[in-house]
Amino acid sequence: MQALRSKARELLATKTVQVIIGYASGGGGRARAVFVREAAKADALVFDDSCQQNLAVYFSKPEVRKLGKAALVATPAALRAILQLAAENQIAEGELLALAVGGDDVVPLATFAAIEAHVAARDGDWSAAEKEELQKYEAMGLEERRRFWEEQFSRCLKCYACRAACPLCYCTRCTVECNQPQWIPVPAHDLGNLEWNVMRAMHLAGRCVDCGDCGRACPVNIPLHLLNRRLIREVFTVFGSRSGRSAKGDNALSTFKPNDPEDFIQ
Amino acid sequence: MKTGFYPGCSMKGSAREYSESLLAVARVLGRELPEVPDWNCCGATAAHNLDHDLALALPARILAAAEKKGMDEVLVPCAACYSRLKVTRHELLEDEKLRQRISGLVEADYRGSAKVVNIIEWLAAVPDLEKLVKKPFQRKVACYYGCLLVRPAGIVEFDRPEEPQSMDLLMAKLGAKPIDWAFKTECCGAGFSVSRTDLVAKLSGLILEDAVSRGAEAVIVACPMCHLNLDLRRPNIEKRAGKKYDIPVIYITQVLGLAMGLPPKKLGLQRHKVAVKFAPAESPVPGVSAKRGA
Amino acid sequence: MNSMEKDTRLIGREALAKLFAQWLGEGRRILAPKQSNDKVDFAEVETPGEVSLDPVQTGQSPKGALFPRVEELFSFPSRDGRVELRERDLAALKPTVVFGLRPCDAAALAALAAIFNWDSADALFSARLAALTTVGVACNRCDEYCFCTSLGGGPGATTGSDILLTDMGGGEYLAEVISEKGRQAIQGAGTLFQPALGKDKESRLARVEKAFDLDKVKPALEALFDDEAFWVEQSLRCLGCGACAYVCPTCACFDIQDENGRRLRCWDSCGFGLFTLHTSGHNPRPLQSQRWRQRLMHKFSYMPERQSVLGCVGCGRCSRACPVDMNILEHLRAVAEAKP
Amino acid sequence: MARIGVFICHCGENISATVDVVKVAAEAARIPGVAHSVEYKYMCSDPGQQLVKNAIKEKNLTGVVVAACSPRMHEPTFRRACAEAGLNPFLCEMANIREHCSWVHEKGEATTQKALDIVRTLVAKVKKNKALEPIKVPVTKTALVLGGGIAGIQAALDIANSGHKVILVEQAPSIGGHMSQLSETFPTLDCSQCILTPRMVEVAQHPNITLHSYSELESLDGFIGNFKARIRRKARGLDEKLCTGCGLCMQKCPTRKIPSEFDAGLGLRPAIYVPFPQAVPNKPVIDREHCTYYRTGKCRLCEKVCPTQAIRFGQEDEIVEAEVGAVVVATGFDIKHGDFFPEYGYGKHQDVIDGLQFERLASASGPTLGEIRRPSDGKVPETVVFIACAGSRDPAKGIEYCSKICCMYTAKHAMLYRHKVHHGKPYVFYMDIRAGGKMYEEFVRRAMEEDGVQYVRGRVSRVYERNGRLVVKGVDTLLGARPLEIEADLVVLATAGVANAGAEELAQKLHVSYDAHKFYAEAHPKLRPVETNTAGIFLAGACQAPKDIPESVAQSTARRRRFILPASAASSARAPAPTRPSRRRSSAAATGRWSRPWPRSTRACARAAAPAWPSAAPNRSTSRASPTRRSMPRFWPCWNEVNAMADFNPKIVAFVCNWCTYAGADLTGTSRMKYAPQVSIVRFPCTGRIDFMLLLKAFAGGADGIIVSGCHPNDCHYSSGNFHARRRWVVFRGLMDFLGIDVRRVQFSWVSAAEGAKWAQLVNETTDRIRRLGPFADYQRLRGQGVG
Repeated sequence: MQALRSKARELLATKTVQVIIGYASGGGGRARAVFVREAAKADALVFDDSCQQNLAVYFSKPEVRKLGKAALVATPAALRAILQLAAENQIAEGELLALAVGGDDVVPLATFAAIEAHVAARDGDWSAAEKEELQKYEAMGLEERRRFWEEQFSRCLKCYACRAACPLCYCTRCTVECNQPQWIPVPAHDLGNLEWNVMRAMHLAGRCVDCGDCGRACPVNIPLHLLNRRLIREVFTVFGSRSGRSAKGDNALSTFKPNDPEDFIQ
Repeated sequence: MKTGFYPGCSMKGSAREYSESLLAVARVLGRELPEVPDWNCCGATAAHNLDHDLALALPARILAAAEKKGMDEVLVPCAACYSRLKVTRHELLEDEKLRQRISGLVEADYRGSAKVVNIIEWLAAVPDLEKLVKKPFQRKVACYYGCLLVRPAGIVEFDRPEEPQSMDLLMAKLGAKPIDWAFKTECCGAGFSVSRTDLVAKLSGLILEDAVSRGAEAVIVACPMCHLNLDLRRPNIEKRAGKKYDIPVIYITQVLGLAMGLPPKKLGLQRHKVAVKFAPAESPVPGVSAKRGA
Repeated sequence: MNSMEKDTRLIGREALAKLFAQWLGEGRRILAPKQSNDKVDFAEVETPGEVSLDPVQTGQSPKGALFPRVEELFSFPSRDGRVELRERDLAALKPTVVFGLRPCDAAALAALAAIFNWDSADALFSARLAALTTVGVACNRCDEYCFCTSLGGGPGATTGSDILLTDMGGGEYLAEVISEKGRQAIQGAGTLFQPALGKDKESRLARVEKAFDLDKVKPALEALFDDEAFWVEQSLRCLGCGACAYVCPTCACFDIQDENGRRLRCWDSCGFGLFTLHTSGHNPRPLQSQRWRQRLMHKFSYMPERQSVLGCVGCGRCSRACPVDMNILEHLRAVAEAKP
Repeated sequence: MARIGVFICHCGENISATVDVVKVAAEAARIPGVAHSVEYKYMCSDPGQQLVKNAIKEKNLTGVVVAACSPRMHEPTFRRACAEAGLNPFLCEMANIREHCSWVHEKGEATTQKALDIVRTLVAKVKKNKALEPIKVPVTKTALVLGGGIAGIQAALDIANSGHKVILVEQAPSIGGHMSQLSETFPTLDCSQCILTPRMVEVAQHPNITLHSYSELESLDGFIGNFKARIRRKARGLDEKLCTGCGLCMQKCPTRKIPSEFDAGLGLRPAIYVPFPQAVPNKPVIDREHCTYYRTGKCRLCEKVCPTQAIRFGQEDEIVEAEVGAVVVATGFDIKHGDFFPEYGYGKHQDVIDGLQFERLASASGPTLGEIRRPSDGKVPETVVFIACAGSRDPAKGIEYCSKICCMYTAKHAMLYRHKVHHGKPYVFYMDIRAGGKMYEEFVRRAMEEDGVQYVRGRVSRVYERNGRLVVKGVDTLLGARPLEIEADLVVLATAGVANAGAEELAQKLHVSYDAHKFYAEAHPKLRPVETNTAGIFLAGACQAPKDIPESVAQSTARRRRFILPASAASSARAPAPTRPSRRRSSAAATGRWSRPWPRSTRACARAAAPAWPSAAPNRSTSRASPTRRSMPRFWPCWNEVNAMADFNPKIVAFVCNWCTYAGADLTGTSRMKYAPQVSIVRFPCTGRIDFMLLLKAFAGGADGIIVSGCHPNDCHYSSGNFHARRRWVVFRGLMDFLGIDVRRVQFSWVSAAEGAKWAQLVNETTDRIRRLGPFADYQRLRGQGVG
């Protein structure tokens, strides 16, 4: 934490960046995002296990962009988000400095290549608990799964916190907001909720960087990240690609191979 | 893979040596060939000329029995039986209503999991067959397929119907030199085997003549009918042609057995009408008299 | 109310169960905080045993009983080119008891009613309100997000409740019957109650400290209106989702949608960028900071001005639900202390 | 308020025999927004069209639905009629109640109901249609002609003579094609080269023609009027500007025993060669596979002898880019080679040859200088057997069609043989004589009657060699079906005409469709026989099907007219077919990626799941809202009523692409194959445009099962839409399963325009499967659930 604070002070003092986007202590033992613009205030920065939010989401917020060049306190998921945003031409090289955190150390990563290398060196499989969580649902029968999700989605408020919290949901006008004709129903009734959640998952397929913020943001605790997880695995096992690993190249669903599997096609 | 064996009538009678040599070879290959339980006549050639249902019911019963026994495939060495079983399988699987009707007739349900294979297919599937060759069969051979092994092409879906190659390839593996000749699939006259022996003599004679004129030392067959016409009817052939042919007619399994170094007697070579003169000298084949003795 | 004597009694847990049974028998449905998965929210219950009063607050407010997430206003089925207009059958609305709402939630009903019945009375809302009886439960605990006392409310406030219960410990509740509706709800159930015998709820109530001076908030907001930097700073980490509005007991923004021959009213939020998007493409509030300002202004300036009621009751739900830990109490403090 | 006119066609009895058209018209009149509904015997006839025109004017119609045949058949007809009556043609839609209904279902109430459903769907669509104006596209007034055979030469000359630029690309070292290999031509027996070579020279010298011989098309992008072609000029190994064509290099080349392609393998050529003396251009190429220098690193003799130092061993392929307005595909055909006829000893016996080889034997410029001598020993054959239909009309060989040219050239061959070998005995084995054409029948008669060619009606079972002669075993079916054996010296097989080996690959580069035999498909077999489905790409000659010379030439000339019409205008008009909804339009579409970096482009994520529209889409036009998406909601209510019927008849929605599966389903109808009537077909430009959400919408609307079908991989009209779709389906299936939705309810398929039978089978199998799965009530119940 001290390393982080002194690095932040240095970056601000030398005017290398204008703002450090990091974590500060928040309410109820939670951490919250903080935007430090003066070296003197760098002591507000913290980093511990409560710091889970993917701060890369703030790159798409105009008010934050206006603050100038930013250094971002980046969890592994945030680093992946940066790479994915770069691959989708949302961040240009040199527009930001990533401060990779983990343990007591802080590693400044100025280029996409450096971020790619950093991510690659620490890339791993899901934890046993994460795998188990997914398997728990897959082990259910089809009907049981259907009922599970019907109940979950019946609680959805359509507050779009999942969308707001997602660093990859950066569209200025979402499909749900296209209303001539109204494509996804606005009302938060059962059908509207199902269609919204299917659409959200589909539009993130091959792009989701697996930070889990959608599930964490949900005020009614729908495990939304599971949908994304399931598709991450599908994309990886079938197409062999994982998003958020490279600042270049196409997403799994905006490209193809002529010999992609098609055993399900008659 | 569980393979069943359907001998049919020939293998138990006129073509005993085909059966003997097959089983001898199978032993060396380490393959078990249990007979299809309670098998019956395949219906060739009489049934399908007279009654379509009967022609399908007889093979259907055999196939159902094999399937019930858990056999994945049924080896049918006789080309006529092979044809009947193969055609039946094809027709039943193409037409669900027909399948149900025939299943009702024989009171046994055939669903298609037991497949039908001929002798060439079965041998071609043996891996590294050439490694078992101890005494290469270094003879020029005419591979004679006859009419039923490769036809009708759309049903048997095996080899090229006009210019088959599978037996030639198999022979080459055993050290033989298959000749290029024109009568591989020409008719031997089997349909007239009893009624018009003169025609058999003519048609089979043409086959022998072409094989001999192209330097073949043996005709290789995979069908008891072919063998019967080319071997047992040899006097008729010679009488009509006005010349002698001493080219022997040997079953594919016998050639394999010889190449494996099995004793000729185990392969039933002594049962042929036309002596196989080049069989290993240490056990001369008695030829005619032996056949009669059997 | 003035003419009425204060009606205070005691009721035990078992008697409460009989009261529930009576309500059900009268054809009412009972909505109460109920544990489902990992959340406690208002849902239909039949016995007090199903009710969970452990958390300081439910995740969502009880406003859905009056203003559902999605409700049909009327329908217009068409057949062979003819369109028929069908009004909603208000008589068919089921009488409802909301049990276990906190005093802040009860106070919120007045704010909701003020909006729906502002210039003209909303028939559907009013019909639902008429069929609603509120049985509040006073707070004996609070958390860091609670600030009802700063807004004139309190953990034992009776405003908005038809009956207010206070857990006196030992399975006993002090019941204050506040309104005529409350009296009707326990009609014929007199034997279930015992005299209060001078028992006092005050000792049982949570201590919610006053956090700021409300009188300063409205003038401060008005003075800060044009201070863009202030609002940007306040809302930097806000992501603009609708979680705060959707859990809020007083937020009443709605959208109208026609769907399959039905006109639906559904929740909306002024926090969404599209909320104010004009057909022309112009958006008077294009930035999140402006929308955050709107949220505070509406609750603490416009509503007191127009409807003479605060748009906030200090329940703290928005702060608890916010994915990025926006804490309305902090913001109000900052407003009250700001020096524009 | 919409005022839609519905016009139901009986199509003689094609529709009215199975569909109660009177009832459909009556029911259609009750659809909201329908102001006029009538039926008529032949809607496409003049009086029929007049009905439409009058109604538009009298009833002040705002839209027209013609319920008749496939839009692929008569959409242009009725749109034109509407335009003539003052209604924007894009407010007219076809309801396909013939190919997709009356022809594929049995007579009955279900079929009538289905026809009505189709009408309802299209009424809903027309209501949402917008008046569109044709899109003006500036035209590059240059034509690209692929293939320098007679068809390509003729097309190039015709277009060039009309004053337009032409780029002619030929893959061989010389233009001329198969015609240059022919000896004489039927039915006049005039010398093929004598009529062809002047035209070849004309091509070379024409100021409007740029010739790229020894070149291939690398890629073609763009759309009508604005194609961009990349042409690979293969390295000849010499500088064409310096080479004078003196031929010294060829004379000195030490590697001389290479079978000549031009002589069909019967003659020999050196490693540096021109295919034939009259080659255009008359510049040799170095055959690097055989050249001693390329094989061993030594020799370079040609370089030494070349008087102009034109040899360039290090030369590399060159890519030439060209902008063209239209493309004429005239890549020709091939004949079946190889071990296709083992029973005839073809490829085994030297003296069993094919028709092209016989042409070379008979040609004065051929390896025998026009003397008929057999390849094995050079003897003049005493008996020659010609076998017609070698492969053609033989389903067992996989070629069901008639190769069309063989009857005539076989008669010609037999005749030429008799003219050159007077005592020779020619036999022709044939199935039927097909000699339709001016002077054709007379020509065959002449062969039989004047030249004494023995015609034997029967098939040959086997040809084998015996004692140096070929034994032809056949049967004479006219003389008592007796087996026949002829001892011949030479056997000539009229092997089947087939598509070129590279036909499929080229079709995929051009995005044109082709049939099961890889022959290119015309836009309409009768009405648009020289166009492909891709606007601006035309067909000429035998790449479409085997054709003789006059037919190829006639078609090439026709093509010129098709080309000149658009080319003579400053711009061409394109139908504004909606292919993408407008909001998806952004600079991203051009690059396949979205715009960078700030502000964020609209709905970038939606494009990730419904990826960028292929930039090479030849038919891409400016955007309009997707009509199919708009017409969805109104489609469903009628279903729910049907659903309530006692017996469970599953409702199945088929989302199909316009180019392959829709056409395939049309073929099912044309072939009168029957399938279950529960399927409703919704037409899309491409499977790449079928949003996964549509599938959910269909389920919510009452569908129990869904079919999604498009072009096979590599066949996509927009080159890669189906590839993108396939990836999305994989992911969507994974998600559906995870959400507890049975993936068996959605059947994905590839059905090409040629697979009418597969379409019927697909529908039937899917219907059966869905029937077993039962109604999708779990999903349909969601509609309306959760409203207070």
